[in-house]
Amino acid sequence: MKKIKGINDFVVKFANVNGTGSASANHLFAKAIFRMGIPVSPRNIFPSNIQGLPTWYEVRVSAKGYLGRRGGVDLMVCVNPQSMEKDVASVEPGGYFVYDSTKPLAPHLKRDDIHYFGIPFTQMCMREYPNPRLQQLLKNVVYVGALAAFLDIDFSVLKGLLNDQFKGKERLISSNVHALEMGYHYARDHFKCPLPIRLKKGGNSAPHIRESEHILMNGNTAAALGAIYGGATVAAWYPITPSTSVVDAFSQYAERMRIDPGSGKRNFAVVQAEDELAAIGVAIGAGWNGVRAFTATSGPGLSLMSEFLGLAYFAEIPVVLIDVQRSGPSTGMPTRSQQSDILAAAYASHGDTKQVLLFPATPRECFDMTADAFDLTERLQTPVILMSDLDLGMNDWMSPPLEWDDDYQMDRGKVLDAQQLDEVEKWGRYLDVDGDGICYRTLPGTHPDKGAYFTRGSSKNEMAVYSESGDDYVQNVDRLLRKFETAKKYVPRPKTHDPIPVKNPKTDLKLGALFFGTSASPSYEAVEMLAKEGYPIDTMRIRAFPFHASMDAFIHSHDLVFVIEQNRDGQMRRLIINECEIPPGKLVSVLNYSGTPITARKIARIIRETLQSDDAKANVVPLHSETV
Amino acid sequence: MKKIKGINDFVVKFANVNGTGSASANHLFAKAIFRMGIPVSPRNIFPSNIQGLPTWYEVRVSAKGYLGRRGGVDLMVCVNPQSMEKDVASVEPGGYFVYDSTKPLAPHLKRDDIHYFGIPFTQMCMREYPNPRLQQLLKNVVYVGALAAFLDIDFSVLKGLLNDQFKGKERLISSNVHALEMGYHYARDHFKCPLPIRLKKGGNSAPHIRESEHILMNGNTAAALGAIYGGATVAAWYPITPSTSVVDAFSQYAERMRIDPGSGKRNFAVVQAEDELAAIGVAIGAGWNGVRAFTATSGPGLSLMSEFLGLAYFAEIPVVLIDVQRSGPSTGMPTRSQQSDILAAAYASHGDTKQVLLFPATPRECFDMTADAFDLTERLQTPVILMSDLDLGMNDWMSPPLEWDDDYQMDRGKVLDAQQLDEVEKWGRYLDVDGDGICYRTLPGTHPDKGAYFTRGSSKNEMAVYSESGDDYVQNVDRLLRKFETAKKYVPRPKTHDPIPVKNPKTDLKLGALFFGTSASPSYEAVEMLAKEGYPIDTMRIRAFPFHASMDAFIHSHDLVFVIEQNRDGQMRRLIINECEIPPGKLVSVLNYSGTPITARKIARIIRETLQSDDAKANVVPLHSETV
Amino acid sequence: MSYIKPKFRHPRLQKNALGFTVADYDGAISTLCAGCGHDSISAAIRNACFESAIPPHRIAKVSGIGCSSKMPTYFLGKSHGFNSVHGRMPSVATGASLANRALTYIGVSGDGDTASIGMGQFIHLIRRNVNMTYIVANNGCYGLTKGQDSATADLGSVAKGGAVNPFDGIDLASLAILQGASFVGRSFSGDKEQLEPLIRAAMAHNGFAFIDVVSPCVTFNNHTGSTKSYSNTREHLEPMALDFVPMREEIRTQYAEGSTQSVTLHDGSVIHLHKADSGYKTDDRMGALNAIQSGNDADRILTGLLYLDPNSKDLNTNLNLATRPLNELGRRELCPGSKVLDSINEGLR
Amino acid sequence: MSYIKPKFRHPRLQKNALGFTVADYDGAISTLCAGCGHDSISAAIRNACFESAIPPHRIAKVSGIGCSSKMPTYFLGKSHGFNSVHGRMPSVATGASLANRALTYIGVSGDGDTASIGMGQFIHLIRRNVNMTYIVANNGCYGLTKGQDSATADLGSVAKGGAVNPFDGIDLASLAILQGASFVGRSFSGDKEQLEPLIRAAMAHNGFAFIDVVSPCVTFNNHTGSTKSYSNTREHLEPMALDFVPMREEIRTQYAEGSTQSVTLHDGSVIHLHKADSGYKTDDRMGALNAIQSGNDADRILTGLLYLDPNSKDLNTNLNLATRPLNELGRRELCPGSKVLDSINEGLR
Ligand SMILES: Cc1ncc(C[n+]2csc(CCOP(=O)(O)OP(=O)(O)O)c2C)c(N)n1
Ligand SMILES: Cc1ncc(C[n+]2csc(CCOP(=O)(O)OP(=O)(O)O)c2C)c(N)n1
Ligand code: SF4
Ligand code: SF4
Ligand SMILES: [Mg+2]
Ligand SMILES: [Mg+2]
Repeated sequence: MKKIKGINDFVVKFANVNGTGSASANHLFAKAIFRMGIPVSPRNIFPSNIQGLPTWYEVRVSAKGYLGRRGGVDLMVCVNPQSMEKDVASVEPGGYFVYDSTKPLAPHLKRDDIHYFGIPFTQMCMREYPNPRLQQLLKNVVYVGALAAFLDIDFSVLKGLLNDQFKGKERLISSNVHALEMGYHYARDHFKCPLPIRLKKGGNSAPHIRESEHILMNGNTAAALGAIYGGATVAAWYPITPSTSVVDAFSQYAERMRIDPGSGKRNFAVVQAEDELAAIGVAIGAGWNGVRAFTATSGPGLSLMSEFLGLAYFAEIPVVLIDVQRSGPSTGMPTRSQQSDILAAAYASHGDTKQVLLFPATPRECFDMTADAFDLTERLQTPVILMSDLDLGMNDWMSPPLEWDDDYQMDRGKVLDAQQLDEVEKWGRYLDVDGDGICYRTLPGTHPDKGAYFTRGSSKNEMAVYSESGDDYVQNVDRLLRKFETAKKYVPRPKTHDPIPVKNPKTDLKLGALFFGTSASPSYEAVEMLAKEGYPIDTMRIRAFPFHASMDAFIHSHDLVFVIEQNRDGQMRRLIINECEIPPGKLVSVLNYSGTPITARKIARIIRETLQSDDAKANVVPLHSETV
Repeated sequence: MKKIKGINDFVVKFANVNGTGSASANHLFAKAIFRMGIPVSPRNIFPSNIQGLPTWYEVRVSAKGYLGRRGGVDLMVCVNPQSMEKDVASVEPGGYFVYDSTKPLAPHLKRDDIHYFGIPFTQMCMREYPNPRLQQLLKNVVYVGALAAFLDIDFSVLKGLLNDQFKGKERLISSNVHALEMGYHYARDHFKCPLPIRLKKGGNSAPHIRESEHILMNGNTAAALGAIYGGATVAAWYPITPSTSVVDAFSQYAERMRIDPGSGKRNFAVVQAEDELAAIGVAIGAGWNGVRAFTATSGPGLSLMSEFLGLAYFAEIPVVLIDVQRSGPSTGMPTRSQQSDILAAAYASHGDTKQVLLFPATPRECFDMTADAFDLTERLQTPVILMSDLDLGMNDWMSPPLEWDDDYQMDRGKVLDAQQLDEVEKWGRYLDVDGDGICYRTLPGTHPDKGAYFTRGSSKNEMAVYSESGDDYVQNVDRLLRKFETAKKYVPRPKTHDPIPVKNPKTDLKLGALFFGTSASPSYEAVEMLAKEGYPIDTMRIRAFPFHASMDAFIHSHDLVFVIEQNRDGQMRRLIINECEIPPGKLVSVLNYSGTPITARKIARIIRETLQSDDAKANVVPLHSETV
Repeated sequence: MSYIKPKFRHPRLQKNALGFTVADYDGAISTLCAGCGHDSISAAIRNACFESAIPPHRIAKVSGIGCSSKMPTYFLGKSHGFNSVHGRMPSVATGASLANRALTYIGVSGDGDTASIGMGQFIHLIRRNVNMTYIVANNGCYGLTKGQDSATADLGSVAKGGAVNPFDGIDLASLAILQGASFVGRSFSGDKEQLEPLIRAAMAHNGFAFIDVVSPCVTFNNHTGSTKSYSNTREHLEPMALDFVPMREEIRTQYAEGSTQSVTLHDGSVIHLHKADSGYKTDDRMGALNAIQSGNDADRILTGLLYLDPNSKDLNTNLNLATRPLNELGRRELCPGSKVLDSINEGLR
Repeated sequence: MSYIKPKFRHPRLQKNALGFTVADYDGAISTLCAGCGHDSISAAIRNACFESAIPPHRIAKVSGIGCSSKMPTYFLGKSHGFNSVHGRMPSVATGASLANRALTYIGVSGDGDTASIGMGQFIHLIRRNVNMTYIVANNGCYGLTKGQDSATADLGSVAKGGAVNPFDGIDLASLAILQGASFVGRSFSGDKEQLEPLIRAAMAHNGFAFIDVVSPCVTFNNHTGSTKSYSNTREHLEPMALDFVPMREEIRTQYAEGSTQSVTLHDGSVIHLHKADSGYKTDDRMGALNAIQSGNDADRILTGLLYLDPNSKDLNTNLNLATRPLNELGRRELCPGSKVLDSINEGLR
């Protein structure tokens, strides 16, 4: 029977029941691999429920540093009888299935193309530990021990991690280590270890992995730190998965880093609002009054915020919104990932609006872009929305370490203080003095007689006086368009890389791929796969809306551009067509919207099929051919 | 000095102060012209305030039956000193200015290219009427009397109207008639009447006007009647200009037409909700439970409804929403018109959604489409949004009379009753038995053991069981797309007309124009103007989203298509590009977003300039030329 | 995960007046945490519907979003249900009730769903006196989003992480009474003797019947320091017992002379209240508010039927709605026909 | 359109402790209907700020949408103002107050803005005890959308068209008291003697100060049959007079022995209440609720300072917020710098 082989290159998946403490054991497993210097990307796939339902943890190990999902499972660890049938079925032929053999495996779960390893986890723990909670918790550690044997995990790394985790609690450390060893020895004693898939420290990692120091963290924590470093002082939110941990983390860091050393008082405020309308209302009120304020939410919250987002756009109030996207529409699948709020965010609210969006792809970018978002929102005096998602926000990602330039100066934008107000000749809140669509604002309480004005969501003239004149209205909204143009100068540019050399290209079309956020990693991987197959594809990673001019150029200089994203309707593609005036036929959607992150294999398959289909050949006229 | 001339073809504008009762006098004026059989289109231009601010009433008289705004004013009646300067300035050279000469005209208000007629309205009324309220009210009637002289209004028609209005209140009739006469005689005695612009009964109206019986009514009332005839029984709303009168009218008609004759009880329910979220929630709850329910709102309400619209889309609940659009974003200009909620409505809510939209252009269509909307929403099991606007909803429009087919049967869509449930073999709420994406639903209380299911905004399988499976999710949302395809079969088709013959065309480009709603009338007019100038333009009036295939064909068969609409961002154009996969360069925006309705002159000007610009010539490659 | 299991085999076979067994009122297997108070409320609703012999398919269940709002899936599997959006069930229930006044409506919500995001709709639902039973499974926290304090968390209550709540908790029962709710009860998920008759009475009531049920969250809010834990609630409970006797049914229990007070509902059913010495009057709004407050002052949670207006006029009555459900009306009743339209046209010429 | 005109020339020239004249507290010319109650409230706010000598630029005005919410344009032209969206001013005010605790916040709303669409936010604003003065100009209708009944319209009140309101009106003052507001007053736009000191006291109060002001809508709700008309309100008014004496200012009026009761606010200013025989206690929540209810029962509208917790802890205090306004903090206080980040990175390896 075939055996899947591979050093530092495979997918392990755990099938657990939620609420049984498996998360920390699974994390231990992933982090140990990470500490061995081997690229790893773990993903939690959990139900919208608190206890008792199936939950999975998928760990991809990839020497090349591919952090997106690959697709398929090489080794399954199943300790959940509820899902076992599905779990058995999902293993790749030649793969491995580790299960709790306390009960014998049901005959219908036997496949003859995969390898079974039964370990009586429950029995072992019942024998070993007196209380049921401990039995449940340590069972998870036992299977990690077994995996250490199966995959050759450095045992000292595991111990080191337990030491870090339970610092000072010796009893806990030793019971955990004991559980690890129990699993390890059982596996060693009963099976041939290690398996043909296994780990090797400092093995064959790609240069970009070997050369850079990495951290392992989730995007929500990174965004929270970005808000801390970016100087946010007011956070208002309403709990909603998967954005909840953004403000949780912000609060925790702020409690450590934002306490006034003299008085012990807080240099920040966190308000758990009564709903999302209130959450963004608080942030807007705070932004109006001169602090950096933000809120974090997910789909349903974004919908609820749309009236307020229209106000902030039209009344030009700085506010940052972190949208950690999940599967929509409506309640959808709250614990599954998607990139499906693009249009809802870009055009949030009735009337003519355009909102500034940022698309981070790594925790490092969650950090940088959140911090930047505060500069941007104050510079542009318009909401800035960070478009993260569950996959990025709640899973641990390898990421370059966070960096901070201590010379950073906050860009508070065009705010006049008392002295400037005294000096300025003629001030009007909406006078476009600089021609960039951005006007000078003032804060309440600044000056005894100058600079007071009325902020409103209704139409006004340049002097901020209420006006229903059509001319005033048009002047104002045209200026807002001008400002949106200006925004292009400030938002992060898209990223391109040198093309991958392809020896015998199978096509003479100039191909490109556009993607963003969590679609990026698997897209890069798919492009490499396709390059090997003879399809050279240039890439551009979108990092912000409004789009930079170089994106138009990219599209125009390619015959066919794949837009890779995780929603049903190809929302980013639509936004591009809308805003860049691109012939739609040029842009081909590559979509995944099942709720679990898109895989490199799927991307490659769709692109390959498109290129091989007659349609593509018929419809696309190469730019560089002679026919036109 | 030039004098503007014209029979049945001019624009009269009244400048009043709001809250002074001018509305009914102005209406009397417009209605009299209408009763004389001369096409007329009046428009109220009023502030977002209750009393004391400038308000205007613009009446276009057009023998040809052009009902859109033409642009410019030929005769201004100004009784508001606040706005007089602006009002004087807005008269076309050679035009006429009627003003209250109780106070002499300020010298700076004198133009030497228009004709002044001072009438001491205030003085006359002070002399004539004892109480101040009467003085104020009847002053308005006096100027209508003067206009009767100036423009040759049939006096008996005016009297007839007063008789209708004050039926039974003889005192009121005679005092009004007296006021009319006072104005009439003053004008007759002091000026040469009629003016070179004037009315002529049964004059030179266009055939389509002469041949058809017309009514004069506003779109909101028509929509309300559509809801009555369409069988709506639950209306929930929250007051907001300009949609308020939809439910007001519905209530009033229902009080007359929907009272159970036996018990005197109501066969309908109207709920003034606490806000828009609640309003649509009530309608959704009612729709789920098997009645035809609707809500009406405007921009800010639409934003607030977006979460619920996502629910109704995803949980497939019939509900009708009447969006009477106003100027956005945010509070914007509440009493000004726009067509700027297109994108917000089409993609309402986070996640992947597409909503069915209807675009009425006349009160008759407000009636028909609202009634149809209830069939559509139940047939499609998805929200249907009627996209009206302030101009259509709140102004009186000439319209073909409302018609009803007494053989009409409500299409309640696929709802299984108890007997059908007994007969059906395997029922699952989301089983796509017919392959059209529309499944069979059941209503609460129908059958003792069959057909009960759980409705939810979260993901489920075909049997309506909660599911987080990616496959179930994808199957479900793909089916929703299929359903949206099906919708194309049911929604109203776009309208085309025979092309206008053009003698010596100035272009060999095949030109088209797309428009909808209140942009239609002035667009047709502009196209006629341009045809005379040598530019042949085919037209298509959009009446629904999803778009019908014939629209794709229309666009493909033209070299250049103008998309005429009333918003800043060309939202309909974007929607077309998005959904029809059209090369954007083919579609040229013709926009107006000042809050007052787009004029034929402006449309013609923009199209003319576009066609004359070098850009157009350079960019457009005629389809029928030989070069490709 | 826990399943509402019968304590004895026997009662599950017993039939009610309509011939249904209690199993006919079961729902799907619960996916809530084992021991969650919400499961006891589900059982109480199931039992109440069984006891009151309401045909399951004539009940409609509505809820918002939350662990509590998942409950309707776990009882009455033969009834239609609607999990709407977070905090907005009141409006959905209002619409449903208008569409078909002949069904019995049970709304289930959480303290987050009602007292935070749903506060506005809740108050206006009361104001409209929609004919339904509205149960809040009150655990002082947001269970489904992992335990944040809700707006009903008591001042000084300690969260699992140790944080002390600095805000006053909203007392939904007092609020409902002040806002004019026509039926207000309070109970405890662990007190089925009181909760079941209370639910039966609520369903029989003609108008909005509100029941605030303390329902501990074993996963996030059942520790020492939490004021909504099982132990804290049990310790501070001050229950007023009651019995519900449907119309034309005989009183099964015999009470000590003078210890019982009775209220007759509009449909003829009777509620017996057992608390002789309290002198508690269920029809006195201010009295009820004062009693709740006195309870609070003495650190006691008063439970039972707190307020009842037996003459309550529900929304359907207030709107003078036709007796026949609106969703049964057809073209004949609804569509005025072409003649009427012609005359309307006439008026517009 | 009406302009808040001074009755005498003299007072407009008088200067307050800061040297400002009352004209320094004027706003733009009102565009409300002549005679609208709201204009009197604007004048009262202007006068209160003048009397209390608050520098105009240290006040921030916030409102929602409605005729009432337009008011902030018509007073305090030297203050920043923010007309937000309908019903959501409370959240905007909360954010503003957190951003700069050193300013005085005045929120103006309507009964539609607060009791309908804004109900949820209003209750949570109370719960948070945000340090601001919140005035509802209560006319029982939606003025700006042309006179529909609002949620405070009284049961049985007759609308201009003749329709009788079938719903109970929400009493915002009672609601605020029950929900724990730390300062609750009620007044009448026509009673400037009472309203002005009430506003001054509210501004001096440390926490959420709510004033419900009956403010007749002359255009849509001032007819016979309306319970919020000038005449009806005047007839049923039961005012408790009061005086506000800022810290360190001498009492200017002399009252009959025993007829006055005083409350000292946290900043040392004093409120004198004149109603010898009522025995009304401003620090008794249930007492206040009962008194309001008794008033209602006797068809009297009790006005004055209804409830006050002089020891109120506002949101800033509860959140242990720094004394220095958050909007004055800079990079030094806010940004932990690269070293801290390095150590965080360390923990993530
Ligand atoms: C609009 C919106 N915001 C937030 C959420 C996330 N959410 C789901 S349940 C819940 C709170 C539930 O609390 P509660 O109603 O008390 O129910 P419990 O789980 O405690 O029973 C929240 C905030 C959501 N689903 N929708
Ligand atoms: C979201 C939204 N819904 C509706 C409206 C329309 N609207 C404007 S003011 C108003 C009611 C105002 O009533 P109230 O607050 O009592 O103020 P008043 O005019 O009576 O002073 C409404 C419904 C709006 N502006 N925004
Ligand atoms: S989290 Fe709490 S409320 Fe939710 S099911 Fe578990 S115990 Fe119940
Ligand atoms: S409509 Fe009423 S509330 Fe509005 S300004 Fe006029 S009187 Fe005042
Ligand atoms: Mg809860
Ligand atoms: Mg009002």
